[in-house]
Amino acid sequence: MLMNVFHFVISIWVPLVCALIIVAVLPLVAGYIVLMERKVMADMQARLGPMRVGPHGLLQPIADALKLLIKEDIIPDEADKAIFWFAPLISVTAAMLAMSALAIGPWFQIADLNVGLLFVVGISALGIFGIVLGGWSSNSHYSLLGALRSAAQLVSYETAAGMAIVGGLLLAGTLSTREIIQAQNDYGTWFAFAAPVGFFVYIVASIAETNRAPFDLPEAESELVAGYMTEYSGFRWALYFLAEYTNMVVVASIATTLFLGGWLRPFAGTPAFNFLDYFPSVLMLAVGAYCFYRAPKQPVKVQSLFMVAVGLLMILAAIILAAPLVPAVSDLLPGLKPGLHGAFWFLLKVGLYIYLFMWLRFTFPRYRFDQLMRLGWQFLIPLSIVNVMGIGLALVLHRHWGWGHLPAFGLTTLLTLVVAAWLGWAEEKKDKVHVFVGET
Amino acid sequence: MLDHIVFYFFAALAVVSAILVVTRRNVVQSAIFLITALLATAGIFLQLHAEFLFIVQVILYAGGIMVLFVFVIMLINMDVSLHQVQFNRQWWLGLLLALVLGAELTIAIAIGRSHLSFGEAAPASALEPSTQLVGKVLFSEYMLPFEIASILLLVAMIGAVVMAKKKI
Amino acid sequence: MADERIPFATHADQTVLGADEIVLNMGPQHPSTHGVLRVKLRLDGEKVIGSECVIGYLHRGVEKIAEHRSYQQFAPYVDRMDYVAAVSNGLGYCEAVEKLLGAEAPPRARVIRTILTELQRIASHLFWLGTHALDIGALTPLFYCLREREEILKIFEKFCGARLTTHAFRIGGLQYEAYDELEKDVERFCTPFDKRVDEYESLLTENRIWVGRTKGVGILTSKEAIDYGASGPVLRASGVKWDIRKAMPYAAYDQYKFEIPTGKNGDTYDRYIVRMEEMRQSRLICLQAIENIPAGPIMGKVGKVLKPPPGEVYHAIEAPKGELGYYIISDGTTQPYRVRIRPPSLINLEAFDKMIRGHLVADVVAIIGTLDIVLGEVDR
Amino acid sequence: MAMIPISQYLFLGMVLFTIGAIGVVTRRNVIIILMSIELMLNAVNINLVAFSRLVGSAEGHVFAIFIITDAAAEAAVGLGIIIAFFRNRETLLGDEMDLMKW
Repeated sequence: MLMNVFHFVISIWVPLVCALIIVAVLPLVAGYIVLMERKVMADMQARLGPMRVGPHGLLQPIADALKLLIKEDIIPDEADKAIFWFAPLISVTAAMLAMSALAIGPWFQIADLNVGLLFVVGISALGIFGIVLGGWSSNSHYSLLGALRSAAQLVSYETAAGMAIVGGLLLAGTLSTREIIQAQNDYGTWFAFAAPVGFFVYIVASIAETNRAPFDLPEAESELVAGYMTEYSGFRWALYFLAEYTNMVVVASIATTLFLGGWLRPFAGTPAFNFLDYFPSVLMLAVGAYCFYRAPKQPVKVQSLFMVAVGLLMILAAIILAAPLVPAVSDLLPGLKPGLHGAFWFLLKVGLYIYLFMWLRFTFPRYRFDQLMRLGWQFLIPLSIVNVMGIGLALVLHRHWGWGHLPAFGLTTLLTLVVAAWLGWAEEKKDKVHVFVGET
Repeated sequence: MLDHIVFYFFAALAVVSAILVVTRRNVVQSAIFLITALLATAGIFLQLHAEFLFIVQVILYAGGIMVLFVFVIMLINMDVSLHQVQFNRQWWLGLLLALVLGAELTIAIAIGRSHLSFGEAAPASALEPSTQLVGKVLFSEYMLPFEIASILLLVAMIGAVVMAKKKI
Repeated sequence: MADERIPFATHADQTVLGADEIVLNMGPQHPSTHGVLRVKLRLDGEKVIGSECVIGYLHRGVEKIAEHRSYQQFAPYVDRMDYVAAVSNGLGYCEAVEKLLGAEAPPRARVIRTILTELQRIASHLFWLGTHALDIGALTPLFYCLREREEILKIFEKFCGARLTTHAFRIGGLQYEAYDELEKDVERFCTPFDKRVDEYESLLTENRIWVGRTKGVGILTSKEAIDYGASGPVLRASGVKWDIRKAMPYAAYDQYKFEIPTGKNGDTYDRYIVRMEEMRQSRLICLQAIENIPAGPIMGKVGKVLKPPPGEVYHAIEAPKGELGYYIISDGTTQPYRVRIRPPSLINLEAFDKMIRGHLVADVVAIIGTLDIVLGEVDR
Repeated sequence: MAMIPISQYLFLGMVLFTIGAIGVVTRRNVIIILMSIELMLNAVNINLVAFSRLVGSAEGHVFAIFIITDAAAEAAVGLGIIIAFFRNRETLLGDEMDLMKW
C-alpha cells in the first residue's frame, strides 16, 4: 500500500519537477549557449570574445538577459498588435513543449510517450507559426520576406529531416525515446554508424530547420536586416532568441537520441572500455583545474574569487559524478550511475552537436534561396528516401537472410553513397547549366 | 473525472474557435483560430487514446496544411478584403439550411442515443499501442486505399504546381 | 540595352502592384549597403525586376569646397572621399596638381608613394574581401582580413601619424621623410602575406557555397563594362586588360614588374579572383620597391604658394576601386577654378541596375559588395 | 471514473460540422470557405475516432488518416486555385467567381 502511494507520488512529482527544471533552466542554458557560441566564434576568428562581465565573460548571459528585460518593448504603430504581441510566445511554447518527451538520462524525462519522437518533431514544428505570424504582423517587408522564407524552408527541410528520422526509427522499431536508446544498446552500435547517410541528412536538415547558418536565410542579416525579428525589440526579441536556441537543443537532442546513442556511454557494451566511466569526473576535474590556474590571472579580485568558486563547483560535480563508481555507493543506490552518467553523456553529446552547428556557421557563407530549395528538394529528400530504402534492405538482409550487421549495413551504406554521389554529380551538372539565373 | 475535464475543455475550445473561424473579418485571425480548433481536436484525439492520430493531426494538419494556408494568406495582399462585406447576399438562407442540417443531425443523435444501444465502450487497453495497431491495419487490410491515397497526393501535388505556376 | 529597361520610376510609387510584387526599400540604413546607399527594389517574390539607386546621403560638396581652398588646403579633403583608400586619393590629387604645375616629385618620393599606395590597395582589398564575405554570410574572413589590414594601418601610422585619413603626400613630394624601419616593416608585412591570401582563398575559393553564390551572379560582359565606363577590377574581371599603372604609368610603376590579372566571365566570382590576385601583385610591387629606395630629397621644386599657370589638366590613377581621375582647371590664382573628380565607385555603380535584374535579393547584396563601392566617394 | 458517452463526441462533431457548413455557405472570402471545409472534415474525424474507440478497432483511425490526406490534397489544390484566381481577378470573393472563362 505504502509502496503504491510512493509510486503514485513519484509518477506525479518526477515529471512535474522535471518540467519545472526545464522551464526554469532552459533560458539560462540558452544564454550560456549564446556565450559558448560567442566564445567559439571568437576562437575561430582570432579574438577573445566577451571578457568583461565576470571572468572570461562568464556572467555575460545574465547581463544580456537583464539588459533585454529592461529594454523598451516597441510595438510598431501599423502592426497587428494582438498577433505581434503573442507570436513570440508561440515559438517559445512550442520549443519548450517539445522538450517534454525527450529523455535526458534514464531519470530525467517528463513523459515517455508512445509516439515520443514524433511528438518532439511535430510540436517543435509548430514553432514556425510564431515566426510566420510575427513576421506578418510586423507589417514590414523585411519581416514578411523573412517569414515567407522561414515557412518555405521549414516545410521543405522538415520532409528531409522526417525521412532521415524514419530511417533511424526503422532500425529501432519504436517511437518511444527510451526504447530507441535501448535498441541502440541492443544493437551494440549507435545508429549513426548503422545509417551514416541518414545521420548526415539529419544534420543538414536540422541546421536548416533551426535557421542556422549556412541556412540562416530567414534572418540573414546582410539581406533582410534581421528577417522576421526586424521589428521586435527587448523582451519579445529575447523570446525569439530563446526559442531559436531551445530549438537547437531540441534538434540536438533528437539527433543524440536517435543517432548518437542517447545517454549511452561510448562503447557501452564493451567492458574493455569501462575506464571511460572515469571520463566525466576527469573532465570536470580538468575544467576545475583550469579555473584554478586562471584564477590568479584575473584583473579584479572579485573575478578571481568567482573563478575559484567555479573551480570548486567543477570539483564538486566531479565528486558527484565519481560517487557512483565507489562500490559502496552503487550498492546503496544502484540507479545512481545510469542516472547521473547518462545525463552527463547525453548533455555532452548535445553540446558537441551544437558545437558542430557553430563550427559550420563560422566556416560557410550563406546559401541563396533558390540554392537552398534545390539542395533540399533535389538532393536531401531523394537521398533520405533512398536511405530509408537502404535501411529496409539492410534489415531484410540481416533478419531474413541472416547476414551480419557489418556486411548488411556496409553494403547498403555503400549503395546509398553511390546514389548520393550520383545526385551530387547531377546537381553539379545542373549548376553548370544554371550559370545565369536571371532572365532579363 | 480528469477525462471529463479534458474532454469538455477541448470541446469548448474547439467550438469557440470554430465559431471565431467563420465570423472573423481578418483572414489571418481566422487561420489562427482554425489552428486552435485543430489543436483542440488533437487534444480530443489524445483523450480518446488515439496517440498516433493526435500526432498526425499536429504534424500534418496544424504543422503542414495550416502553414500552407498562412503562407498563401501572407502572399496575397488582403488589405482590401478587410473592408468588404463579409457575408454573401443569401447568407440568411445558407444559415437557415445549415441550421436545419444541424438540427437534423441533433435529432439523429438523440434518436440514436435512446433507440440504438451503443453498448459499453471497449476498454482503453484494446487500442494500445495505437501506432503499431494503425500501422498493421493500414498496411494489411487497407493497403489498396493507402496506395490510392498516395496517388491522390501525387495528383494534388502536380495540380497545385500547375495551378500556381505563372508560366509553365 | 537602355531601351530594354523597365522604367522603374513609373512603378515605384504605384500602390497596387501585381499579386506577388512588392517594393522593398533597402537602405539608407541597412547592414549591407556599405554606408548610406539606398536602393529601391521592385520585387516579384524575391526576384528583382527593377531597381533605383538613391544616392547623395553623404554628399558634402567636396568639389565645390575645392574652389574656395588653396591647392594645399584642399589635399586633406580628398582623403575623405574614399576613406578606405585615402592614400590613393591623395596620390591622384597631388600628381594632378604637379602635372598642372609642371613640377615633378623626386625619385625617392615617387618610390615611397608607390609603396604606400600599393599597401593601401592591399588594405582596401582586404576590407572589401572581409565585408563582401560577410555580406554573403561568411563571418570569419572579416576578422582575418582586418588583422592584416591592421598591420598596414600601423605602417601608415608610423609614417604619418594617421591611420585612416592619412594625408601622407604633399604636392611636389612627401610630407614627411620615411622613418628608419619602413623597409623592414613593409618586408615584415609582405613576406608572409601571400600565405595569408592563400588562407583566405582556402576559406572561400573552392567553397561550394561561395562558388554557388558568386558564379554567374552580376555578369558584366566586356562590352557592357566598357559601355558603362566601368574601371578597375570590375572592368578587368570582364576580360579587359586595362590598368592605368601599365597604360600610363605614374609614380614609379614603370620600374616594376607586375601582372594585370583579368577574368573571363565578368561575374562576381571573377571579380573576387581578380582582386585576390591583385593583392598578390601589389605585394610583389612592394617587395620590389623596398629593395631599392633611392636616396635624395623628398620634395621637388615647388614654391610655398602654389600658383599654377592658367589651364586645365586631367590626371587619372588606378585606385583600388578603379580609375580615379582629377580634372582641374586653373585660372592662375592660388585656388582652383573648378575641380571635377571622377570617382570609380560612382561610375561602377551605374552598372548596378543592369547587373541585378533577374537576380534574387540575396544577389543584390552580393553585387553591391562586389562593386566595392564606398559611399563617401559616390556622393563626395 | 465513468466513460464519456459516445453521444457527446457525436454532438461535438455535429456542432463543428454545422459551424463549418455555415461558414461555407455564408462567407464570401474563398480562403475562409476553404478553412470551413477543413473544419467540417475535422468534425468528421472526431466521429470516426470516437466510433473507433467504441468498437475497439483501428479502422476509424485509418479512415481519419485518409481524411487528413484528403484534406492536405484539397488544401494544396484549393490554395493553388486561389492563387491563380487572385492573380487574374485581384479579388478573393467567392461570389465574384461567376465566369467560366476570362
